[in-house]
Formats: sequence, C-alpha cells, structure tokens
Amino acid sequence: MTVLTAGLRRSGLARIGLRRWAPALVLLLLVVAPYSALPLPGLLDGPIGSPGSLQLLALCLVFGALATGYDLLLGRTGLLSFGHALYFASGTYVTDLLLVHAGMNFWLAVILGVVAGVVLSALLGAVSLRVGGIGFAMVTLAFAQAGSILVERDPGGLTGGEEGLAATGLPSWLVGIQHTANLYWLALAYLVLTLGAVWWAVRSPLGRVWEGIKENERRVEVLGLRPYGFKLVAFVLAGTLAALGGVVYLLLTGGATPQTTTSDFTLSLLVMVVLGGSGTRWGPLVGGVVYTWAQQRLTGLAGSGAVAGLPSVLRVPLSQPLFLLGVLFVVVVYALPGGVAGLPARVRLRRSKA
Amino acid sequence: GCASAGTAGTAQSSGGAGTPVKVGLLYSKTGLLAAYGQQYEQGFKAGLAYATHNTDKVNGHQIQVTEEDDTGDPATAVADAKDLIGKGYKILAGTVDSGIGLQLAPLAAQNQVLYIAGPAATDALTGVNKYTFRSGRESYQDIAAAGSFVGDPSGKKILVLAQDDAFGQDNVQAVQAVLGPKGAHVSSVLAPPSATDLTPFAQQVKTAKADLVYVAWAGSTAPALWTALDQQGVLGSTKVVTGLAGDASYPIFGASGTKVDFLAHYFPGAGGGNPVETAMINGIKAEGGTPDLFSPDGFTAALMIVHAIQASTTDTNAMVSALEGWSFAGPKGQEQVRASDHALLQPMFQATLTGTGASAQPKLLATLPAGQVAPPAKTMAG
Amino acid sequence: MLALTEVGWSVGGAVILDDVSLAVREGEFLAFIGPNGAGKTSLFNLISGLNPVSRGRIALDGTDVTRLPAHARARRGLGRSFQTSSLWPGMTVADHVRLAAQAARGGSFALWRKARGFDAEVRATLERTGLSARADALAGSLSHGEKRKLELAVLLVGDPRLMLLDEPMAGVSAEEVPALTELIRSLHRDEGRTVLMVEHHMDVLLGLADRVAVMHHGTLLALDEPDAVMADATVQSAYLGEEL
Amino acid sequence: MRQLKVVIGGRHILHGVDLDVAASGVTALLGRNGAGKTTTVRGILGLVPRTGSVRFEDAETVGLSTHQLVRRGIGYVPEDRGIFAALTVAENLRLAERDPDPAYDLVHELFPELKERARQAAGTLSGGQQQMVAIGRVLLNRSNRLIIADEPTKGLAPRIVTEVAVALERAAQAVPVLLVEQNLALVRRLAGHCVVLADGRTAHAGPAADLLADAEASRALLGVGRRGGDSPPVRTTGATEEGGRRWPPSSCSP
Amino acid sequence: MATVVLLAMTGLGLGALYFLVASGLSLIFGLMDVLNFAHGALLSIGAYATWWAANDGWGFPLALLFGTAVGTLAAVALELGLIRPLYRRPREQVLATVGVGLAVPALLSAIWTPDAHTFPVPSALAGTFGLLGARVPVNRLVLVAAALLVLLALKLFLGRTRFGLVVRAGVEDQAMVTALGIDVRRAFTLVFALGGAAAALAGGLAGLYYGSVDPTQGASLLIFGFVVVVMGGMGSVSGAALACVVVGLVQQFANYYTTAGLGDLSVVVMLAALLLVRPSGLTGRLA
Ligand SMILES: Nc1ncnc2c1ncn2[C@@H]1O[C@H](COP(=O)(O)OP(=O)(O)OP(=O)(O)O)[C@@H](O)[C@H]1O
Ligand SMILES: Nc1ncnc2c1ncn2[C@@H]1O[C@H](COP(=O)(O)OP(=O)(O)OP(=O)(O)O)[C@@H](O)[C@H]1O
Ligand SMILES: [Mg+2]
Ligand SMILES: [Mg+2]
Repeated sequence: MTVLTAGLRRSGLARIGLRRWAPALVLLLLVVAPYSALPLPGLLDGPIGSPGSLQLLALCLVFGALATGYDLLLGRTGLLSFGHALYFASGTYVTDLLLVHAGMNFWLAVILGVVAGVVLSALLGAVSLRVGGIGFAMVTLAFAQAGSILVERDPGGLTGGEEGLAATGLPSWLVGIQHTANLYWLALAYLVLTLGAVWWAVRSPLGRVWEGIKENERRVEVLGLRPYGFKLVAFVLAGTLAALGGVVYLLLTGGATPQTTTSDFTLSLLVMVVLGGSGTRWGPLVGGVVYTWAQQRLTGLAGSGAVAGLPSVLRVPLSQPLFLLGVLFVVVVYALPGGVAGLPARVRLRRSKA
Repeated sequence: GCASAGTAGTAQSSGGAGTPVKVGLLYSKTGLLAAYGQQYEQGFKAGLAYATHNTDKVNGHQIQVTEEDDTGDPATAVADAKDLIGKGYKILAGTVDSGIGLQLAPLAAQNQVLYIAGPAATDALTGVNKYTFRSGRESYQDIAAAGSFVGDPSGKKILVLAQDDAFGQDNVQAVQAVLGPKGAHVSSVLAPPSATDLTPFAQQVKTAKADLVYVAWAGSTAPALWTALDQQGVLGSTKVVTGLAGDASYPIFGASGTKVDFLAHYFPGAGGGNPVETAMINGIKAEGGTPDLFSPDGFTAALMIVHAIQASTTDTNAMVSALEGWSFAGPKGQEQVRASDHALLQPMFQATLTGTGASAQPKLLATLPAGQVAPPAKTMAG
Repeated sequence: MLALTEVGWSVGGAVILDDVSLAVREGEFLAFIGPNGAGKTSLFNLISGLNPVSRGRIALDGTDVTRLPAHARARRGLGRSFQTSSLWPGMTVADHVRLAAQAARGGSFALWRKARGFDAEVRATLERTGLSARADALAGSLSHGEKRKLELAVLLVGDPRLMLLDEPMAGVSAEEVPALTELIRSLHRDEGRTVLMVEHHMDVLLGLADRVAVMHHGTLLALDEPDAVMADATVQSAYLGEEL
Repeated sequence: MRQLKVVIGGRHILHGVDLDVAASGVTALLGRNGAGKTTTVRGILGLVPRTGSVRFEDAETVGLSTHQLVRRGIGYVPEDRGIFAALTVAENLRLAERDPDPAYDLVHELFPELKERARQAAGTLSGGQQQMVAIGRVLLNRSNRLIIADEPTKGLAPRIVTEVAVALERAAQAVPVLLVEQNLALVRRLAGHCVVLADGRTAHAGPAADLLADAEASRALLGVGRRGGDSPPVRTTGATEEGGRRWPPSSCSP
Repeated sequence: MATVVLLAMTGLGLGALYFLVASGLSLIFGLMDVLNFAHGALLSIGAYATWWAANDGWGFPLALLFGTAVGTLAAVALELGLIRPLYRRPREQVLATVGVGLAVPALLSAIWTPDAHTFPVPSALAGTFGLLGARVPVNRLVLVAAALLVLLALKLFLGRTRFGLVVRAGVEDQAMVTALGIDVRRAFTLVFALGGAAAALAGGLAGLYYGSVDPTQGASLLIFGFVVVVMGGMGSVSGAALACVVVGLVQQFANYYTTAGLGDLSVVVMLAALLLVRPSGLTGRLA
C-alpha cells in the first residue's frame, strides 16, 4: 500500500518503463525469430531460423508453457499433483486417435482433444481433491498410472502401445520441414495464451484465494470460502492448459508417444518448475525452457568430440546426457535457491550488501 | 541476416560434380538401447568402407555422415531429423526403436527424403510409405523362422509366451498368421510387461503341454523368465524356441541355454563365412568394434545408401526407384528389397548355444532361405 | 441469535464436551472462562464448524446449522479468531485483510476483476488495529503480539455479526491491552455485534461481558452475571486460585 | 559468576542490545509488542544469526551452535511454545531429558494434566496445556544453570499462573532466570532486575521494584513507547490511562 | 490348488521384495519427511556392488554385506553432501534427490552398459522346493526371511532408541530440537544411513530375485515402494509391511487371473480407493 507506492516512485520511471516493456520486446523478438539467420553457436545447432532450431525452440516454448500451467497447481495453490501427464496425454492421444482412427476433421479433433482434457480434469479433480496433501499426490498419481497402463496395453490396437501412434490427416500447413515456422508460432501462441491465462487468474481475486489456500487452507474456510471449489477451478484450468499443450506437442512431433503418459513426465514438469522458481511469474517458464534445452542439447555435448578426447574417468560419465542433466539439477538446486527466477533478487541483495 | 520464415540455413543442394552427399544417422548412443545402437553404427561404418572401397566417395561425391543420438526418445529423434532435413540432408538412416521409426517414417514422406530404418522390428514399417525402407529383419521373419522348428505344423499345439504389449501381441498374431493356416493350434500365455515374478506364467506354460513354445521376450526380466521356465521344468520337457539376441544375452540363459532352440537374425558366423560377411566382420574388428546381432542392419543400410547415391545425389525419387527391387549380396546372404512394399527379404537362421555362462557361444544349425521366411506382401500406404 | 442444545463432542472415545446448552441473544457479550483444557476452544470449533458435533444441535438465527460446513456458517455472518494465531505466513499483512474483505464481500470468482481493491477498507482496518506501519510485512515475520492484532484485523474486516474471540489478549503487551479492550468494547457496544470471547484476563472480561459462562471438564458449570460468577466459590478455587 | 552480555545486530531488528542477567533471581525483559524481546532471547540461544558477544559463565558463546550452548545448562520456554504437535506429551517431555534423573515428580505435581494426557498427541492439547508442556520441559532438568522463559504464563488460567509463578520463584533460588513477561504483577512479584527494550535497543536497566514503583518512569518506558517507522503510537484512551500500571493486580479477585 | 499355492508363495516373495524397498523409504519419509527419489539409486548401487563382489568370487553372504556397506556409505555421502545443506528447503531436498536418481543409473549404465548382467546365484538358492504340488523357488524364502529381519530391526530401532523421536521432532521444528540441546543433524544422518542400508540390502536381494542387475531396476521398484509406503500410512513401518503383503498378493493373483494382466492397475486402483476412503492409509496416524 503506502509503503509500496513510495517504493515504486523511488525506483525511477526509467526502470519501470524497462520492466513493463521488456516482456513485449522479448515477445516481438520471439515472433520474428523464424526470419533470422543469426547463428547462436553453442546454444543452437544452426541459425535461429533454421528448421532444426525452430523445432527445438518450439519444444522449449511448449514445455515452458506446460511448466507455467503446472505451477498454477504447485506454486499458486499449493497442490502437488503427480498426475499432470494424464491431462497432457489426453490432449495428445484423443486428438491423435480421432485423426488416425476416425479420420475426423482436424479442427474438430483438436477441439475434442482439449474438451477431453477439460472433462477428464474436472471429473478426476473432483475425486482427487477430496483428499489433501500427499494423499492428493498419490491419488492423482494412481489415476495417471492407470491412464499410462491403458495406453501401453494398446486396447484394441488403438493407441499403438509402446510404439506410439504417428498422426495422420494433419493440414498441409503444419507438415513438412518448410512449415516448421508455423509450428513454432503455434507453440509461441500457446505459450502466450498460457502465460496470459495464468497471470490473469493469479492477479484476479481468485488468485488471492489460491494463495490463501496454499498457505493455510483451514483459515480460508473460516472466512466463508469453500476451498474445494477454488482448488477444482485451478485443477481444471491447469488440466485444460495441459491438454492444449498436448495437442501442440502432437503437432510438433507428429505423433503420440507413451513416454508422455508416465509419471516421469510429470516429474520432469516438477523439476522444471522448481528449477525455474515455483510460484514466481517467469520462473516456471524459464525452468521449462532451460530443462528442455538442456535435455536436447546435452546429448550433443555428451557425444561431442571434446568429450571423446577426455580420459576415461571423465569421459564415461560425461558421455551420458542423463548424468549431465542429473548433475545439473543438483548444482542448480544447490547454488540457486528459489530457482533461476530468484537469481536477480540474489544478485541485487549481494550488490546492496557490498 | 534475414531469410524467409523458418528456412534459415536450408542449403539448396546443387548436386554438381564433387559436391558432398550428406547422410544423417540417427540411433541410440545413450539410453536403454545404446548397445544395439553401437552395433548398428559399427556395422554402418564397415558397410560404408566396404561399398566405397575405403574411399567414402561415390562417383566423386564425398559421403559425409552426421550422427545424432536419439536417446530412445521420439521427440528428440524428430527434432534431430527435422534439423538434418532442414540442413538439406536427403538421406536419413537408423534407429533401433520401433516407436521412433514409426514417427520418422511420416517425416520422410512429408519432406521427400530417403529413410532407411534400422533394427526397429515392427512390421508396421513395411509398406508405410514410398520413401521408407528397412535394412533389418521384421518380426514376421522372426516368427516364420521360429515356425520352422516344428517341422510339419499340422495338428501341433503351439504356444506363444510373450509380454502383453504391442510387441508381444504382434508376435501372437504373426504366429497365428504364419502357422495357423498350416493347421497348427496356436494359443498364448501373455504376461503383463511390468510383471516381475514370472513363476506362475512358467507354470501355466508347463501345464499347457504344447509341442512348441515360442518365447518372444524383450527387456530386463528375461533372466527371471528363463530361470522360472527352468525351475518349473518347462525346458527339457517341451521344445522351446526363442530369438537369439546379442552376445551380452548369451549368459542370461545360464544352464538352460543348451535346452533352448534359437532362431537367429544374425550372429557372427551365421552367414557361413560368405565374402561380404567376412568383410563386415573384419571391417568392424579393424575399427576396434565387435560384430554382433545388429551389425548387418548397419552394414546393409550403408550398402543401400551407396546404391541409392549411385543413382542420384539429389533426386530422392530416383534413389527410391534404384532401391526398389534391388537384389544384392549382404552379410547374411542374398537379400532383396521387395519393390511392392520395401520389405527386405533375407535369410534367417536356426542356432543353438553351446557351453554355459560366460563361455556360451551360438552354433549354426540351419539357414532358412529368404523365400521361406518372407512376409506377405502389403500394398504401399502412401 | 445462537442456540446450542445439548451439544457434545468426543474424539477417539474421549468425551471432550458434554451436554452444553446455551442461548445467546442478539447483541450480547458472552465471556467464557474456565481452567485450561476445559473445552472452550473446542466449543468455538464446534460453533464455527471446524469440527463436527457428535451430539446435539446448533442453531444460528433460528436455522439449524449443525451439519453446515465452516464456510457456510461464515457466510451467515459468523466470524472467529484463533487462540494460536492461524495466518498465511507468506502473505503480507495488507493482503490478509484484503483477502478477508474479498471473502466477505463476494466476487472471489470474478476473474475479470483485479485482485486489488478494498483499499479504503483495508487501510481503515489496519489503522484500527494499530498495524498500519506493518502493512507490507509478511505475516510470518511479525512478532507474537502483532500476529494477535492481525488475527483481529482479519476478523474485523469480514464484518461478522457474531464474533468468536479466542484469547485475543494473550501476549499483547500490557500497555496495549487498554486500547484493545476499548476496540472490542466498541465492536460490541457501538456496532451492536454479538461477541463470544474466551479470555483469561479477568479484569478485561469483567468490564466487557454481559454474562460469563464458566466451563469445566467439558461442561457448562455456570452461566450468570459477572459479579455472581466471580463470587462463586467453585470458580474461586478451581479457576482463579489465590491472588498473585 | 554468570555474566551475560549481548550485542546483536541481526537484520536491523536489534540495534545493539546490552543486557546482564543477574547471577541469581529473576531478571525480567520487558517492552511492548515488536520491541525485540523474543529476538533477543533467540539471539542469545543462537536461533537467529547474530553478531556481537554473548558470554555465559565467563565463556564466549557466539561461536557455539545452539545445542552445544543448551547442553551447558540452559532451559528455554519459547514464545510459541515449540511443542512437537505430532508427538505425544510423554515423547515431548522425553526429548527434553538431559539429566540422568529427570524431575518428573516436580512436573507432574505442578501440572497433573500432563500425566493424565501422557499419550495424547501434543497438537491436540488445549492452548494452556501446550504451554504446560513447554514449561514442563524446562523444569525436568535440575541441572539447568540458566532458564530463559518467553512469556511462559500466556494463555494459562489465573490459578495456574500463580502456580507457575511459585515454580519459577522456587527455581530462581537455585538458577538465574531470564523472564520475558507482559504480566506486570508477575514481574513485580518475581523480578529482582529488569531490562526494558524499545525499538530493538536497551531503554532501561535496573532493579525491577524501582521501575515499577516509579509511575513516571514506568509509564514512559512501558506505557507509551515509540516504535519503528513514523507511525503514531496507538493511543491509550483516557478511560484506561493507567491501565499499564493497574492491570492484572487486585481486580483479579473481587 | 498347486497354482494357488504357487501364486500365494510367490506373491509373498514379491511382497517381501517390496517391503525391503519400502522399509528404508518409509523410514526416511516417515521420519524426515523427505520423499527420497534417490532411494532407487541407492538400491541400484547396492545391487551393483553386491553383483560386483559376487562375481569376484566372494560368496553370496559376504557380497551382500559388501553391497549393503557400499550403499550405506553412499547414503551417508548423499546426506552430508546434499540433504544436510538443504534442511531448510524441503522442496529442494526432493529435487536434489531427483537429480541423483537421474544421474546414478546413467552413471551405472555408462560404466557397465545399460544391459542386464546375470547375477551369480549360489546354487543353494537357485532351486525350488515342493509345497502342496507347487515348485516354489527357494530364494523367495530368503527374501521373506530378510524382510522379517529388517522389520524387526526397524521396530527395535524406533522403539528402543530416541533417534526416531528426535528425527520426527526435528522435521516439525528443527530449531526447537536444537534448543533442547540435541544435535539433530547427527540423528538425521544416522537415519538416512539406515535408509540407505535398507535400500542397498534390497538391491542385493533384488539381484537374487531377478537373477540379474540392470540400471533401471531401482527406479522401477521405487514406484511400488512409494505406493506401499503411502498405503501403509506414511512412515508407519508395520503399515508398510501390511501393505506390501496385500499388494504383492493382489498383484500376483490379478496378473495371473485377469487376461489383460491387470495387476498394476489393480494396485493403483486399490491405492486410490484406499486413500479416498481412509486418507491416512491403512494404519496411519491422523495428523
Ligand atoms: N483430538 C483430541 N484428542 C484428545 N483430546 C483432545 C483432542 N482435542 C482436544 N482435546 C482435549 O480437549 C480438551 C479441551 O481443549 P480446549 O482446547 O477446548 O481447551 P480450552 O478450554 O480452550 O483450554 P485453554 O484455556 O488452555 O485454551 C483438552 O483437555 C484437550 O486436551
Ligand atoms: N524473521 C523476521 N523477519 C523480519 N522481521 C522480523 C523477524 N522476526 C522478527 N521481526 C520483527 O522484529 C521486531 C521484533 O520482534 P520480536 O518478536 O523480537 O518482538 P517481541 O518484543 O518479542 O514482541 P511481542 O511482545 O509481540 O512478542 C518485530 O517488529 C518483528 O516484526
Ligand atoms: Mg483454548
Ligand atoms: Mg515476543
């Protein structure tokens, strides 16, 4: 209130301007990225606008958005769900199944895929939210495992089991290497939508109730608010965003794969969120992008000539991307409390101390 | 610099004399299937050296091979493939994992690049589209080879023991399709893929009293399965057939190895020492590698690529035409790319293990000619 | 306004409250005293709906609310504070009050609205409870006494007609007790709210309460005018003990 | 000889507090809400990062970790009671045992409730009962050489307050006690010395009786204090002008 | 009949394996509130160490001892290096264990390839014995015996020493425990080491059970470990034991008698149903 406004005034208009416009600027840069032939050696394996780079960037954006949506549960409402993969996968698989087996119109399939996510998250959320804490985590895990087992079992040869199901009947502007930019813009649009939805919700009165639930649910109840309904809204919103993400992912990779239904997938979302900084505005996004980038690019590093030339004590572990990824987490967790998003504040703190 | 959207770095290959031809090799360098990936890669290098007479050049075009690690993850594989295709690669090869192969095949058709799948065994890759070929065997050929052990299948009871997943179900169906029409009674015992205790299933197999048990098993529970089969007295009382995997798997059978009959896609020496096989084995060993189960898949892929490049360096359709119907001497013997659906017709083998534990070695029993184990022809999908 | 008929509560076989009957008139100030563990807080928990009653009925404004959950009772104008401060440690003081205001005024699902708002109310409430200077502090970093005041502020802004105060004075510094007493008095006397209050500070209670309820071992021992209660010999020996 | 001197400057909450705990008897630490009393005692125990010097029995203790310091013989009743909610009452007490022969008889005599409820989860106790556990944990160890009690009587029924006062008085005959308290009647009865904090600074130190007897001084130090920022102090209204001084005493009983 | 006997016996064996996995997990989760995702890694370390020693010709009991010791050391290193500095940040603790859970199997497969290695099973444990017409593998008995021993040891540890109390209190309010003059860190390290020892022991015995070791074994057992820990009521060791028996039997019977092999599904459905009916698990103390 009073103290806050005073603080803002002091920090100077110039910085406010920069703060406010920086996201717009970044967005603009992201929109025009496909036109750029600028190489980012080390970061990307080719110029920004090349199909390979765009594909990687698009994956990063999708996971950044997914993590942001997941954090709606974890960081904003304090709900630890181990079953988020299910809603993502429902978007992917339902759309894919409708396209492949029913030969359905593309847009209709997409819409039904998202609707499946809404319905599923509403139904299962309504049940899971009857228990709290670690119980909630385990019930969501149980549902997701059931989904995962179902997909792997390949009922009636529908899902393709462990081999996955390549999509067919995609519109021509989404297939082919020359259209990678379209996929990229799609991913970007999904990200913007997710960020917008999450911020909007968090900054609305609803967001404050979520915060209250996160910190002390019983106390919220005594104020006359029923936490269950608020939590369900968060759950369905997150589930819907995840299903939408699943659809975008389907288009991006051209098929559904059972890996995305597993608890490991949810776990990686959790890691992204904490990596970036749970409950912060940009943290989950940054975490998702960094994680995805590292996962894709560390394979390049692990297989690179630089590693091959090392003595075997170093070479053997370094040639395993998962090892690098694991160590990277540990280091980040250790060195960056509060995630990447907490970094600027820490730097500022250190500077002010000095 | 600027470019039209999403095309930066896309090389327009000119195809002029002396321009290099770029080949992308996708396989698991790390992850669960890394060992198979390595066999494939070593075979590929040896094949390339063999087919180009150690020059790595075809008609003056240098062949540049770029290797990418798909880590067993389809998303990574697709990203890598798009990256390569974007950079102007017209030829992709590889992958051990059927799931990845099935995701890469549509990419090949969409972008009109040549794709030669690796050891991925799923029948679904056969006839999937015009641009997709395979350099290895498919499940059907395994099963046909297994069926050869019963002699005349008419009236025989055949039991398939497999995991209840796509791979296992495919195997059951294939056995039914291969041996059913010949009068065999085919039944199955399917265990959940995640089941860790296989004793009850072994017991179920035992009580079924089949004439032939065909075991189609993948994954880390294989040692437990063989122990259970042995403990419950299945081995020895029934003829048990399974596919022979890589040399790391020989000790898995423990003492029971000698009681099992194997169908083999390949093991060193299966080709009977034909000149191509000898060249492959020597080539791999010269580079410090070990010839194994999937060496021929890599080797054959290199042969096919070189053959395709001889037809054209840029025109994918010309490459496809050159490969369709091509018949050649491979490490396993005489092989042929069937024109109608791109199945790779090849001989298969019957083998047995001699010695137990670490000293177990396969021994060739019989060679099944390509025609005897050929999958039924499909029509090309796209 | 509030009526309890033969209310009882037991957990795991132990009877904690037994047969409590009580009627509170609109605008009344009822104080609860009793030894530690007598069941005062437990009774508040039953009235506010945090724990389900085992026996008996609770009626609010003539309607039976026995089976209603806590949030539904709160919407009927019942508000309470906690003996052990129960706050949102990661939220600022101002946000506490704002959330409570929002809960009381509705519109929590109003996605189209900004979460800010209620500024005037928040400011006034903080002023009233002496917390203005701490508006932007996180609740977790408050001192004990400040937390007690915040408890009260959260309750106040909800504008409940029936207030349950559980030891609001415990740990408030001696010098501030009078001001706080005054505040509670005005809530009752000037604003006409019905107040139920547990407090061990006798002198504070005596100046405020219309009636005093004495609880002991989960039962209602006496319910009478303050003076009469204080004169009671049992209360003397069991609760007050000798003078310091 | 027990000389305790504290200078703490953690997070600008305390801007240098000096305080001596008398070698015997009760030393009271007074001050209004937010003055820094709790932070001071937590600083002594090393529960908050602090700088400065804390001497206990002539040895510097700032470098010691809390458990080492406590093992030298400090009993602590924390302000928020610090009970372990998921553990039973008996387990809570058992954790606090440091003596080979813990004084359960004393504790059970003072708080018979705790004996009856030994197997109840401490989190389900009433507020006052929890406070009893917190005090009981300290009284369990006869070997204490300093007791620090942060508002030990808060939330206790008047009769129990008196009993705690007696217990503290008895304890103080053998061990020095540092007592944070809002109940001035209790302070008057127990405390030999007192220290008043305001705004994280020592505002006054001296014999307790002198301070409480001097109406002017006690109003200035305990009645109307200024605190952080420039917010106006909460006004004490006319009706209760003298509340600070008059409060609990005689009106407790008719 | 023989089938039912066989299913029951092997189901018990499976339950014993789950209990061995869950015991350490339950100890650490119940006392320290850390959902230890590195438990699978510790299990794998124990399994590989046992395998390595057994291959070296040490004899099975000695090899198992060695494997357990190595796992314990790894757990201590993990606690001192990663968990301890993060006491105040529980969520990060979990994340750090996730990192370790990723890195260790990758490291194992870098050193020993991702393939399964056969485990040298001593011939005394390789056979079967007849029971009511069923041929029950001997090693199931070893597992059940080991599980009972571990259960007993844990009960004694929790009942007879103050460590369990200290750690449970420390999780609630670490500062307060130190303020009672107790060195909470030592207790944490000890408990973590015990959890690691249990994990490593489970790893060694899992090698015996599967007849092989591979880098993913730990992770795949871990998920059932979590399930039984939660079903048993977080942190209740006897609850976990009960849940293990139930899960092992149900899984074994369901796998066998339902065509699609619904064993896993029945377990997760059971978990969900149980939690919805009894959120505190089978024996859990209600918070
Ligand atoms: N879940 C429970 N299990 C067992 N006993 C309980 C439970 N909850 C409360 N109690 C007991 O019920 C009694 C009443 O507790 P309550 O908190 O209502 O007391 P109180 O009158 O508010 O006391 P205080 O003045 O100390 O706050 C206490 O003796 C307490 O130990
Ligand atoms: N961790 C913290 N972070 C920020 N401010 C703090 C923290 N702990 C205490 N403070 C602030 O320091 C001041 C002194 O707090 P302290 O708890 O020592 O007061 P106190 O004298 O014990 O008050 P009370 O009588 O209310 O218990 C308060 O204004 C409080 O808000
Ligand atoms: Mg109470
Ligand atoms: Mg205090």
